Amino acid sequence: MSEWINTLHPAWQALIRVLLVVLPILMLVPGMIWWERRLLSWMQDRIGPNRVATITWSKTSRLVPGFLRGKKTHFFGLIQPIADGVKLFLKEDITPAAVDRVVYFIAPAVALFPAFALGGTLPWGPFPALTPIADVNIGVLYVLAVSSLGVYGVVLGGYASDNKYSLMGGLRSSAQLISYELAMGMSLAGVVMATGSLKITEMVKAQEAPLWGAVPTLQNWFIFTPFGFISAVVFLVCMVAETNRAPFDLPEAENELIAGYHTEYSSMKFAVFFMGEYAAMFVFSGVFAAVFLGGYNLLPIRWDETATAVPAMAGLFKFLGQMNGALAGFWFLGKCALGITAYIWLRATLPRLRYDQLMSLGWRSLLPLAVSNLIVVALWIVCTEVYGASAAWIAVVAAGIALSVAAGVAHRIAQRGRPNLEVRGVRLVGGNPAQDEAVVGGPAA
Amino acid sequence: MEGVAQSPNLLVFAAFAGVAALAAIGVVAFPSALRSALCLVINFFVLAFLYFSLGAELLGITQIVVYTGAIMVLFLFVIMLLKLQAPALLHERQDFKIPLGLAFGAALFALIGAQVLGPLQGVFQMRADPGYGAPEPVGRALFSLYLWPFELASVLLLIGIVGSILLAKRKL
Amino acid sequence: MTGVPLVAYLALGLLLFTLGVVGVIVRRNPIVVFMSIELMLNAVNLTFLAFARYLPATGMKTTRDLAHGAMAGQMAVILVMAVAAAEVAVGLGIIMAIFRLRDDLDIDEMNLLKG
Amino acid sequence: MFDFPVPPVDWLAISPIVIVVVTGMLALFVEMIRPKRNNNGVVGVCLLGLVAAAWAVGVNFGQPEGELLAGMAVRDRFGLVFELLILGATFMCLLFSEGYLREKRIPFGEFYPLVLWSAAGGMVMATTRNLLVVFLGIEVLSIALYVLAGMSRSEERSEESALKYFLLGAFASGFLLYGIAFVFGATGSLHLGSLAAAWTSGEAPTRAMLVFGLALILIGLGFKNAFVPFHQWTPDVYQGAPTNVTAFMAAVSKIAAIAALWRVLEGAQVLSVIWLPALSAVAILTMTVGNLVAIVQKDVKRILAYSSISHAGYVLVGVLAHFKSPGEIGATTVFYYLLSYSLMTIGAFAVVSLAARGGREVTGLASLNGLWKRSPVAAISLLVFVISLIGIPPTAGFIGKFLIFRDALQTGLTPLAIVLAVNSVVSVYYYVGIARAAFVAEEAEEGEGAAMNPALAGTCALCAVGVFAAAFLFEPLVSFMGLR
Repeated sequence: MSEWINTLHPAWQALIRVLLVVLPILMLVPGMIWWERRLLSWMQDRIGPNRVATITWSKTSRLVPGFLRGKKTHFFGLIQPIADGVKLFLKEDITPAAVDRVVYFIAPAVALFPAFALGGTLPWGPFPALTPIADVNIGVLYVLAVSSLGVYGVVLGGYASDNKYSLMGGLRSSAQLISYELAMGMSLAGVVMATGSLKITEMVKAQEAPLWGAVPTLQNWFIFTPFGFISAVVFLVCMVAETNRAPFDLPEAENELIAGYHTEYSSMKFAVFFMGEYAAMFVFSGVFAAVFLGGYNLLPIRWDETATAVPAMAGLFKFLGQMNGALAGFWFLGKCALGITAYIWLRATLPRLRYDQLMSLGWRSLLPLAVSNLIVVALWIVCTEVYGASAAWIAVVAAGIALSVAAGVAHRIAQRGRPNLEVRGVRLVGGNPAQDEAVVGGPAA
Repeated sequence: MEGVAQSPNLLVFAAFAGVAALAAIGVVAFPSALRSALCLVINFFVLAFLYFSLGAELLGITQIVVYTGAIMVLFLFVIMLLKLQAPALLHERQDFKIPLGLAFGAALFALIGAQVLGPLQGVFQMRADPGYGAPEPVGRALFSLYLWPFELASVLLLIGIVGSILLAKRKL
Repeated sequence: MTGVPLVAYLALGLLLFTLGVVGVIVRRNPIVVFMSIELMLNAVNLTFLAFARYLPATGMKTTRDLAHGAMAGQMAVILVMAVAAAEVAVGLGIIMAIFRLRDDLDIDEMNLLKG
Repeated sequence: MFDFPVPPVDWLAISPIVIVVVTGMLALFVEMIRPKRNNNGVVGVCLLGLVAAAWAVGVNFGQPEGELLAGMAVRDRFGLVFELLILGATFMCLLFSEGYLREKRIPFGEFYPLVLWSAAGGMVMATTRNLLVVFLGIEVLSIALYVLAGMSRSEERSEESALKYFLLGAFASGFLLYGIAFVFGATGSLHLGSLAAAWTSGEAPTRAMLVFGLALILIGLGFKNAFVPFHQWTPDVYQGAPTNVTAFMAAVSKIAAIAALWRVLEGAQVLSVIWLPALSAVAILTMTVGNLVAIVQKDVKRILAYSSISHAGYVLVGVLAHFKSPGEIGATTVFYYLLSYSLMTIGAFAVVSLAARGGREVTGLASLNGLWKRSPVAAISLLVFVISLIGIPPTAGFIGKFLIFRDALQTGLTPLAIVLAVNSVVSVYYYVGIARAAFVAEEAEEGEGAAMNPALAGTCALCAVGVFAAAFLFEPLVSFMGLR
């Protein structure tokens, strides 16, 4: 249905595709901000922004229908983000005197870049001519590569600001992002092995296979498979950490670091940081949806097979299948919204981690979990290919037991002679211990 | 320069190569360590595109993941740690070694350029198969013919892990 | 990219390599010296890949030889990257360790070891 | 087209290296669950692993020779014998390490796995003809050594030496790699075996690339071997690193580097008209500079460092003699010289390691004063090592030097032979200085060194006995090794 685009000049094609990526993300950012504020306020049992975009209809105008005259119509504060934007635009743009000017100026742009570069790989539907704009052979690696660039915005902002709090935020962020990237890559590697391709579109296609290879009417979304589920959990945690969102928002922990790396930023430069964060959230949700949640399919149902299985309602199912294909972009958008909602939910629910807890979670829990998962998936694939499914079950169960025993032993050894985690302070840098603990936050407050 | 007119590719290459060269000069010339690091990031990033232009797509993306995504972040991390404690260290003075180094570099460049690269001027044909850099063939080669070096690299990384812990852990 | 001669890539590689060497010679901050070394390694990687794609080696007539030759260059690059990663981990560890001891990082000032 | 068949893995051939690496990992686990009192368990595991690896090498002696693992590794007599040499040297270094590390207050259990992995890197270098694998071997060997050199974290000298070693080492690997890249460009392969064919094909660009690439590779290897003028790092690093690490560096790193040099030159035999004169000049420079500078040194470790530089020059003469006429001269001379050299050097450094006490270590010449009173075993072994290092009969050092001298004369490298002889005479001066310091009666003013411990005494005795044994059992040893 989208083949018409192939008839255009290549430059026009490219332009259309790029706009298809950039515009939705840009336009969605205000919506996301509004949704976050409303949802948070609802979860926290308060009102939230509801004033902007309240229309008070004139009592006298004849243009207004009678039943509206003198009434107020509430739009749940929908225009609030635009008001915010206007405010940020008009604010005074302060550049502190001691900053490293060049770096200070490019940092927000660098922060915004990865989200848009990633947006190009999101598959918005089964329309190969139109989307994704770059169906590269190396899709997942591209995601990892570009998302790893996200750290630069934070680090540069922190460095250039000439402010210890900013610097500290940058430091924490670089450590955090490097740590969680590993587990993220490992969790994706399992999916890559299951799919046999690095392309994201191939991953979506692989998820349209029968569930567990056994149920022909259902789709095999990776989140429904045991290994895929573990990968999905690891990926979910890592993607929250990679976007610096609560409960991993240590780089901008306001009770410790004021506002972290963007303390010294104001006006539009701050807004760009802000936009970058939300765009990254959106894009990561999209990647999660594509890789684990079946991409642009609304429901994990294989409509054609269901139609043949239930001949009585074949027509209905066929129609639903067509709808599923035609409106794929909307379903994908819906899944992204779901991801964003999960982000907000996490923010409303979980308290911020301490620095040592963050590192401990990343290195001691997520990475071993992801690596074990990877090993088990590899075993599973090799055994099914070489010896058949029954041997694979035996091998995987054995490997699972062995890995958990190993994990237990390692945990016991690691914990031996170690004081309770809760009373340990963190020292990020050398020098005077007492002073450093005061700076970094030290023992849990 | 009739080649330029014939081939827009050469222009694209020249643009990339120019950026890479400027960034490399920046690495050497900026007195501030952070500026040097940023120039190096740009250089690595552009090199990744040059790898793409050579058809080595997997290596290009690995370049971004490994160099810009991990190695340079580690460099920045250390630079920031130093800035936190002794900012003055990151700005260095200049001294007599500069003309010496430049002369040596110019000599090296001229010598190799004339003697080794000169005779290669006529080579335009890319003889390797265009798909040689796709993930699949690279993976196959890595896990078959190059299994032994691959395992050695794993030992190397193990040494890196144990070694950096031995050097940097606060208490052993 | 067709139309670009091999020598263009090699010249860029040589330029980067030379700049790396110059950096190692003229700079005093070990971090920057180390970065210059990374620049050298990347110049080498570019050279490897250029050779792998163009394969100027004579005596490679069959496609099998070409495929093996092209792959050898790529393998070298992958393994150099692994080496660079391990080197960075260890090297920055050493730099931090020395900084903890003396609050100074000038290479020219490091003269404890003298005969 | 891109179908790469999985080559059969000959586990037996790579078993020595695999055993050493796995022993390192096991040692790491043992270190994790050991009682915190001492590292004896770790040391025991490592020594056992080395013995097992040596046994595996022995099993390989009877196997057919040839290329393995798709040409990445090679099994031949030369490689096996060098593996044995590396294993033996590592064994000796590990033997006396524990007491020294305790005295120096750096009893880190991670030391042992790192040494093992480093040795594995050396073994890889000795058993391959693939340039990429040579490079990886060098890096495995060196990166572990960078860490080990900086292991004494509270000591500025140690960290400084680690930084110097690291920066110069990485710099040299850059050159080595650039050279490999050009050889790859000329031959289309990373295997040294394809070098000769590319050279004889005779095209001008190919030849230019080959010469240039080989030059850069030799510069990189020259750094590893500490040939003059790439030797500047050696004295500083040898002095600053912990003494047991220095012993390991002086012995294993040099053996492996010579083996790699041997492999490269073997592949580049057709170009020998070009590199033979250059390397001869390097050999003369190395011997002369090493000995002359050693005379003015005041620190024992620095003296031994320059001595090791000059010994590298002697070995290079042996190597060149072989490649001047490979049909006539075998690898026996080089192997035998390296064997005697590692015995003497490790022994000498073991004696020097007595200077560490209570976390401090002073290694000036005066620190040896009174050694005769404190520990007669150490003093006598030091005397033996010095005699052998000078090259006085009936020690292994004498026979080694004599063999090289003979080979050089036989193949017409007369200038090198003469320089070697003159340098041996020059070296008497500073070697005697070491021996005299040990037998001076009065105590060292910096406070006395550590007490002797059994492992150290055992190492000294083993090395001292080995120096004589290698001399008296020359014939059986050589015939057992089976080198030409």
